[in-house]
Order: sequence, then structure tokens, then C-alpha cells
Amino acid sequence: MTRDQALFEFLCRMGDNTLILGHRVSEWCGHAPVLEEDIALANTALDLIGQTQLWLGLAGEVEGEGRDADKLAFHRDAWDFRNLLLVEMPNGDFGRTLMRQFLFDAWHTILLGRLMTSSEPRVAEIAEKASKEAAYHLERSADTVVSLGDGTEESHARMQAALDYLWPYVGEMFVADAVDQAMAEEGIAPDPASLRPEYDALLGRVLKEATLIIPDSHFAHKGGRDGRMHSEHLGHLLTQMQWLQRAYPDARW
Amino acid sequence: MTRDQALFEFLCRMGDNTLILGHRVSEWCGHAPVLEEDIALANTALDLIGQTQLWLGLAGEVEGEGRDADKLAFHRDAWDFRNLLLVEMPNGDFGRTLMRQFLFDAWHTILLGRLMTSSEPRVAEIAEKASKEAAYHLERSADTVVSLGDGTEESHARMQAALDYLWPYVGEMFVADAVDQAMAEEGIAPDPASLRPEYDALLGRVLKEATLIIPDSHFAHKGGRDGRMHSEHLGHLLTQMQWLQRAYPDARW
Amino acid sequence: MTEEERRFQARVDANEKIEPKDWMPEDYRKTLIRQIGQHAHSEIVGQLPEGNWITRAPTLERKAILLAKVQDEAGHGLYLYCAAETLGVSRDELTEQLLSGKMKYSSIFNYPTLTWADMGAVGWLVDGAAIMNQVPLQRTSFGPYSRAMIRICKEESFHQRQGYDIMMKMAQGTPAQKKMAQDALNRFWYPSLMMFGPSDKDSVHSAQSMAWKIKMNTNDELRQKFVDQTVPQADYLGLTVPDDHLTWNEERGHYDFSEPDWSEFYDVLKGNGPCNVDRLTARREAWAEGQWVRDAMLAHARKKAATKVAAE
Amino acid sequence: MTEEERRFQARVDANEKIEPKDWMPEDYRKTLIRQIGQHAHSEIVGQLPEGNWITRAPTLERKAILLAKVQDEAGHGLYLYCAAETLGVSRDELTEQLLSGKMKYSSIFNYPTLTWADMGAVGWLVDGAAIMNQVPLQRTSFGPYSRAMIRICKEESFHQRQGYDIMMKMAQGTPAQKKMAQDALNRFWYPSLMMFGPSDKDSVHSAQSMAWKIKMNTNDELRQKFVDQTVPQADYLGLTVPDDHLTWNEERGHYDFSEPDWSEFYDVLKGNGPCNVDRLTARREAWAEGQWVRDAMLAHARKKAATKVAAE
Repeated sequence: MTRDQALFEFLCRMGDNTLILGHRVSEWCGHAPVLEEDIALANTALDLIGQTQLWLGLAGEVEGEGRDADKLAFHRDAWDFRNLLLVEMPNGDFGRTLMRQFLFDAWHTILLGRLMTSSEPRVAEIAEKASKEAAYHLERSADTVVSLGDGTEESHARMQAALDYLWPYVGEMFVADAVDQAMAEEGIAPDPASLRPEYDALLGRVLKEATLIIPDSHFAHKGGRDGRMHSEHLGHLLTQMQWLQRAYPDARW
Repeated sequence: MTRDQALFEFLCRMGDNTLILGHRVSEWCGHAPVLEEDIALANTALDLIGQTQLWLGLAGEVEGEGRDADKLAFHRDAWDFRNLLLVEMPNGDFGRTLMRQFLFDAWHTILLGRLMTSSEPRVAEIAEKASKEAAYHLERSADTVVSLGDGTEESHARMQAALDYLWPYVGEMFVADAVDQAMAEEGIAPDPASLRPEYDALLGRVLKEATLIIPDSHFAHKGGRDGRMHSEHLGHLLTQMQWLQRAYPDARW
Repeated sequence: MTEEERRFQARVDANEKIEPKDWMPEDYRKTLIRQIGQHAHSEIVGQLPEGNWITRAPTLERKAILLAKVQDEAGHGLYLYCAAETLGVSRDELTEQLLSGKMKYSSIFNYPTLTWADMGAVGWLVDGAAIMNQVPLQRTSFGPYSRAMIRICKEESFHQRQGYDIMMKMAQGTPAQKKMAQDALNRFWYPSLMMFGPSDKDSVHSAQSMAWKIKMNTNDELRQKFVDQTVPQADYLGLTVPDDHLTWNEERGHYDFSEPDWSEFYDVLKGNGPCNVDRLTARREAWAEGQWVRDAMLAHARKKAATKVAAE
Repeated sequence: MTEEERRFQARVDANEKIEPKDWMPEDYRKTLIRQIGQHAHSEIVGQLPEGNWITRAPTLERKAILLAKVQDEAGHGLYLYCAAETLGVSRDELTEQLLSGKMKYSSIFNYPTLTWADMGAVGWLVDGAAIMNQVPLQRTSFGPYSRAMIRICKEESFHQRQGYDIMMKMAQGTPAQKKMAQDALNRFWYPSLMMFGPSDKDSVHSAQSMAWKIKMNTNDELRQKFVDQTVPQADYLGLTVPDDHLTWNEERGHYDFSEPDWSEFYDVLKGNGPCNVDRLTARREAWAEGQWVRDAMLAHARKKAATKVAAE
């Protein structure tokens, strides 16, 4: 694996996370519990899609085979996606959607913070822009998780169920493989494991305030960020997302 | 419009009805309320897909442009579909699925009975085969509608709601256009309106036994069988149904 | 007319803005609540036909633009509910009237969006017609409404341009795309004309509303203006307006055109549009499934307030 | 051993079939209920991974074949629940034990189906392994179980051929299809080997079950047989079994192969497979959402029976 091959993989991981999560969040459009949330969810999705354009755009550039961000987003099949399993999980209720968002935002902000000092200036530049948005997302999702966790009895139960359901998908964020090692050696991206202490501290703080209990298990589902084994949900998501591009490959939109 | 153009349209209407309804029913697979229903629903879907192969196969033959049943099923976009709006409506709960099935089966058996004496022998032949299956479907769906309509208070309310929801999609079955006139003149298919008395009598009988009340409205949604205006649901169904063919147009399966 | 009413009408005539705390006739208030409420509901329900294509947008750029647009619509809903609230009706009350079917939303949103070209047609025609309705309302007599319209109009014209841009790409695209574009125009043309409401001669409240400057132009005036503006745009796109009687009337200096099928309009109004049931069901379910969230947020806010008080 | 037990064992040894009304040891009954129940549950849950692709089947023919297959599986479930019922446990009781997590189903169904090639791999490998397990059970000592297995095996071998046929089409197809086929083999190979259970030396109940002819072969025997049968099939497809240590052992007359990762097996068994939660949730929701249907059918049947009695 050359540096650029590893970098391409890394960039796909970044871009596929924001692409797939952005898609999931956009599914809420027009169906949120309050108008303010409709706006906020659309805004989050919008930011994530914008970040996707940057990450996948750069991925295509690094690959150098003429694929642009759209080509990568709309013309790969499930196994070529490199997103965390977490972000492809179905929305469930609003609580689960926001819990997923919080679990992602917490990791995303920490990671983007580190990437701002990447040895690869193009990575640092995107991280700089994205980290502002991610910080805002985190503020919002953390607040909402606290409100709903420490709201009514029902909302507490729903949020605990959401956390229990999603928890096994958290571990994948911190497992390194050859790509990560290459990125770390080049100083392009941090070793994933090195983010965990900060992540755990942040989660501990917020979830405590939310009166929620972090499951006592370190089991982690894997297979998203290396594409080895996605969930069945991703394929269904792609049928929607890629429909037009697949049906009309020669069209320009 | 030549005879064959009209015949092609007519055959697409027949085949698209069974294709889309078969698809909808197949969505239940593994999720029915009892095992026997899982089996019955799979069986219904299977029959409908089998009929689709015959109708669309013949449609492709009549068209004479080299499209076979698969090409027609998997490579047309929504506006080229000619199914009744009724069959593309989402499944809803089991009650709505069975009500939709009953409303369709009742019409389908009557129509297929007439088509058995079609002046076009290839139509008569398919109708002969399909009518046996349709009669069995009708027996089952009518029985179930009666059981659930005259079951518990809850099931009665659900079935009445299903009927109220679906009723505006019944009228489309009986509205004739130029295609139907051409078919009637050629003795290939009956005038749609001519099926209504028998349909109303059959519905009256079964729904009375089911203790359900037929809505007092003749309003009819239209736009499915002429493709002028399908519902938003069809496009979503197609993203799933046509996914593989669209993504891998050169593959053989 | 009472003395108060006379003074009120004089202020309106003088183009002064009426503010929430000012005296106003009860009917003025009621009519405004109905009008602003319906407009707000239209923004909310209007998210759905476009939301229908967000998950299928063909490029990242188009997806982002559509998301931004739908977000704007929710924002417009918010401005308008706020404007209505200054008249003494809460957002929740208005929402319940929407969900119970007591209040209406624009009938146009009861038509389905069936291809990507519909995203173009909605922007070009539906937002186009909306702007035509809304631009004069920037000068409406009720201050909060007028100010909301000013903000809204700015964004809407942006949306309309984006819609036209989609249509342009489609109309200049592959044969399939052209077909989608023409089909979208065919389906949305008459429903767009209906957006201006029935002919003025059939419109009951028009005269009073115009005197109050709640309504600034007649329905027919606006419809004519819309046709005159839109037909050359369709020509430019190379698309055909689905009206055999459409001709330029040199004498009038306007296009002559066919009236929409008003029986269809009343059918849709009665609840028989292609999507009435789906749209209301979607909103009802969103509201019902969001109940626990709204309850929890309220409960949490109370807890926090209580803690704060206790700490003081 | 009591006299009854001795007589029972003698009948088993003589290959007589034990029938529901015959005396049998309590443990024989319990073990059978567990085994038949798990097998039935596996058929039911096994509908889900294949059902996942029914709506995306690439041709009408493939869709029909897959529907027929999944229908057969539901039918197998029915035979097996009936066989279990003869031992005095109802289908509803068994279902509740499945849904509460007390009873298991085959771990293989906790793996996802991710491409169309997985429909081939499931038929070829999963049904292949199932048949390897089931063929000897046609000679099992309990009559109703044995008869159910005879019916099931006939259909399963048909399924396996269909699965292999899908793999063949994929392996001989476009580069993307070949990739899907190889990827499916990579993902399903070791989970298929796990289907035979842990090595006999780690298997607790084996000896007694074999004496009772509830189990006819050891896990390792069957696994070896499966590998020996499957490797040449993979070769014929031009696919590579994902095992670097796979070699033909001339001396043993068998393939040497790598053991699956048994810690993964126990993880999946504990509920940590990729799809455990989804599978059980799907079944639980189907059951819960079907409650009103089952209630109504029962209520209607009672009404009808009452009417009949009244008429007599």
C-alpha cells in the first residue's frame, strides 16, 4: 500500500462517514418532533454533505483516476464504502437519531481537532472548516441527549435503550489497521486508539448529566471502516441514494 | 394507435399490476403475524410474479423491439408503469395488505374470467392459467377480510380504516380510455365498466359478512393505469426493485 | 363603521403598519390568523414533496441545495407562526387545527413529486407562483406579517432561480431528462395556476381583504402576471406549456390562456387530491411520534429552572 | 438404567421409531424439544437474510425462485413445530422462548446478506451444511422428527442446487459479479463450518444424543465431510476458499483445513453477531404487530363455532 493508496482509504473513511450520516439525518426532513428540530436536522445534514464534497473530492484527487466526489458517492457498491457501521444504522426514533449523532459528533470533533495539525495541508484545511461545524453539532446533540435523558421517565428509557443499542458500534472508531498506521506514521492522522481517553471523558461527562448509564461491555462490531462487512442497512440506503445516478448514468444534473 | 400498440399497453397494465402487487406482498416475507400467513403471502407473491412473466413476456413479444419481461420490469421508470394506483399503495398493517389484496383479487378474477374468451388466443391462454390462481387468492383474501372484519373490536376498526383508505383507489379499475376501447372493439378484453356490477355484488356480499361498510363516495384517484400520475410510492418501490439491474446493466443473473 | 374602525381604516389607507398591540377589528384579526396560519402550514407541509427527493438527489451539490431549501421552508414556517402568535394564537393551536383538518394548506402540495424534474418544476412554477402572491404582501398592513414576507421573499426568489436551473439542466439533458422536464411542466402547470385561487368573481372575502390590505391584488391579476412571466421562460427552456389555447393577445398585451379545471381544485380542497391523505398522515405521525420529545424537553427545562431557583 | 429405559434403548438400537405416545426418558423428550425447536426457529429466522433480497432480486425468475425458497423454509418451520408439538410443547410456547432469547436459532443467520451473491452462498454453503446435518437425521429415532426431516431434505437439496446455480452465474459473470461471488464465499466459509458446532471434544451432550440416535454423527465428521464436498465445488467455480492451510491430505483421504475462530462463534452465540439484534427485533415486532390479527382470527373462529352450535 502506497502512501496515496492509504490516504485515499483514509479520505474515503472521512467522506463516507459524513455522506452516510448526512443521508440518514436527511431522512428526517419534514418529520421531526418540532419545527426547530426540522431546521436543525436539515442543517446538520447540509453540513455533513458539504464536508463529504470536500473529503471525497480530495479522495478522488489523490486517487487520480478521474473520479470526483459524486462518482465516489453514487457509483460505488456497498463493499467499497468505508464508513463506520454506526452511521449506517437506521434512524429509529428521534432519540436514537440524536444519540447516534452525539456518539459520532463527540468522536468527530476530537478527530477533526487533531487533523487540523495534519502534515497533509489539504487534510488540515478541510478539518479546519469541518471542525467548526462539528463543534456546533456536538453542542446541539449533547444538549439534546441531556434534555431527553434527564427529561421524563419515558424519554429516559428511550435514551437508555438508544445508548444500549448503539454502544456496540462505538468501539470501531478506535481500532487501527494498516491504513491508520500508515496515516499515523506520515503524521497525516492520529492513531485512532489515541482518541479514546478524550472520548471516554467527554461521553462520561455528558451521559452522566443525561442520567444515562454507559453499558459495561467492550464488545465492538467491526467491518464498516474497512468495508469487510457492512450491515444489511447500507445496501438499502444505497438503493435510494444512488438511484438516479445508476438509472441514468449518462445524465448531467 | 395501432392494434398492437393498444395491445402492448393492455398487456403492460396486466403485467404491471401483478408485478407491483407481487412486489408489495413480497415485502412481508418473514414478518407476517402467523407462520401460515407467511407461507400464504409468499405463495401469493410467487403466483403474481409468475403471471407477470407471462403478461410482460407477451407484451415484449407484441412490441417486437427486443424487450423481454425482465427488461420491461427492471428498466422502465415510473411513468412507463401502467399498474393501478391501488397496487402500489404501501402495505400498511396486515389488515390493509389483505384488504388491498381482496379489492384486487375480486376485480382480477372477474376480469380474468372474461379474458378466457378473449379473441386473442395468447391472452386467453394466460388468463386461463392465471384465473385458477386468482380464484384461490380471492377465496383466501375474502376469508381473511371476513375474519378480521368480524373479529374483535380492534380488528373491525382496523379493517374499516383499511377499506376507507383504499376505497378511492377502486374506481380506477372501471374507467375506460382509448386503449380499453380498442381492446373491447377487437374482442380482446372487456370494457372495464362492464365489470362493475359483478364487482359491486361480490364486494357487497363479502364486506357485509365482514360487517364492514362500503364508503358512500364515488371519488376515484386515477393516473396509474395510463401512467399520467402515479403516487410517490411507486418511485421508492422501484429504487429497490430495479436496483441490481440498474447498477449492473451488463450483468446476467 | 364605528369611530375605531374608521381610524383603523384611515391608518391602513395611509399605509401605516398595524402592530400587534394596536386596536384592530375582530374580523381583521381572524382573517389574518387564517391567512398567516395557512401560509405557515403550507411551508410546513411543503417540506414533504421536496423532502421526498432529498434521499434521491442525483448529486451532492443538488442534495445540499435541496436540503438548504427545505430548511428555509421550515424557517419560513417559523417566521409565520411567530407572526400569527402576535395575534394571540399559539403555534400548537394552529398545528392542531392543521392536523384536525380545520385549517388548510396550499393545495399544490397535494400533488406528488414523481421525478427529479419535479424539483425543478416546484422551484420554478410553485415558488414562482408563491412569490407572485407574496411580493405584494411585503406591503401588507399588518407589521409582523409584512416583515416576515420581506424575509421570505428574499429567499424564495433564490429558490425559484434554483428550480429554473434544475429545469434548464433537464431540458438541455438526455432525451429521458427532457421527457421528465416536459412531464413535470405538464403536471404542475394547472395546479400552479390554481395557486392564485378561484376567479375573483367567485371569491367571497376579496373586497374586504383588499380594503384592509391583507390582500393586495386580485387573484386574476396575479394569475395573468404569472402566465405572462412564465410562458417566455418555458419557451426559453424549449418546453411546451400544456395549453392549446395559449396565445399572445396583442391587444391586451397579455397571454390568453385556459382556466384550470376548477372542479379538480375543489376536489383537492375537499381532501381528494392525490396526496392529501399522505401529507396529513405524515404530519400527524410526526406530531404524535414527537410527543415524547416535546414532553421531555419541557420537563427538562422545568427541572433546570427549578435547580436554578433553588440555587439562588 | 431402569427396565423401561433398557427397553427404550433396545428399541432405539433396533432402529425402531419412537412415536409420541410411546414411553420415553424425560431427558430424551427435553433434548428433542430443544433440538427440534431450535431447528424450527432456524427455519423461521432463516427467512430474514434471504427475505432481505427478495425485493431486490435481479430478475423475475430469480425473484420467483427465492420466494419459493423462503416459502419452503416457512413450511419447514411448520413441519418442525408440528413434530415438536407431538412432544407436548405448543408452537406459541416455543415462539415465546425464541423471542425471549431462551431458545436459540442457528448462528449462521446472524450474519448479514450483503450482495446478491450471498443468495448463492447461502444456498450453496448454508443449505449445503444444513443438509449435511439433516440427511442422517432422516434416520433419527423419533418418528415425527424423522418424517419431517425426510420431507425437508428433499426440498433442501433443491435449494442447494439453486444456490450453486446462482454462484455459477456470478462466478462466470462480469468482474463485479465475480468479486461479489468471491466476497460471499469469504464471508460465509467459516460461519458455515461453525454450523456443525464445536469440536466433539468440547461438546457436552454428544454421547448421550448419539446413543439415543438424536444425533447420528459427530460434529467433526460432518464438518470434514462438508469441506471435502465443498472444496471441489469451489474449485469448479474458480473461487478461492479463504483458508491458506487448506490442502488435500493424501494419507487421510481428506482435506486438512483451518478451524473457524471459535471465539467468534461464542460471541455470536452470546448475541454479539452482526445481526442478532436485528433478527430478534424483526421477529419480535412481527409477533407483536400480529397480535391483533391472531386475536381476531381466534375471535372470529369462536363466533362461527357458536353460530354453528346455535343452529344445530
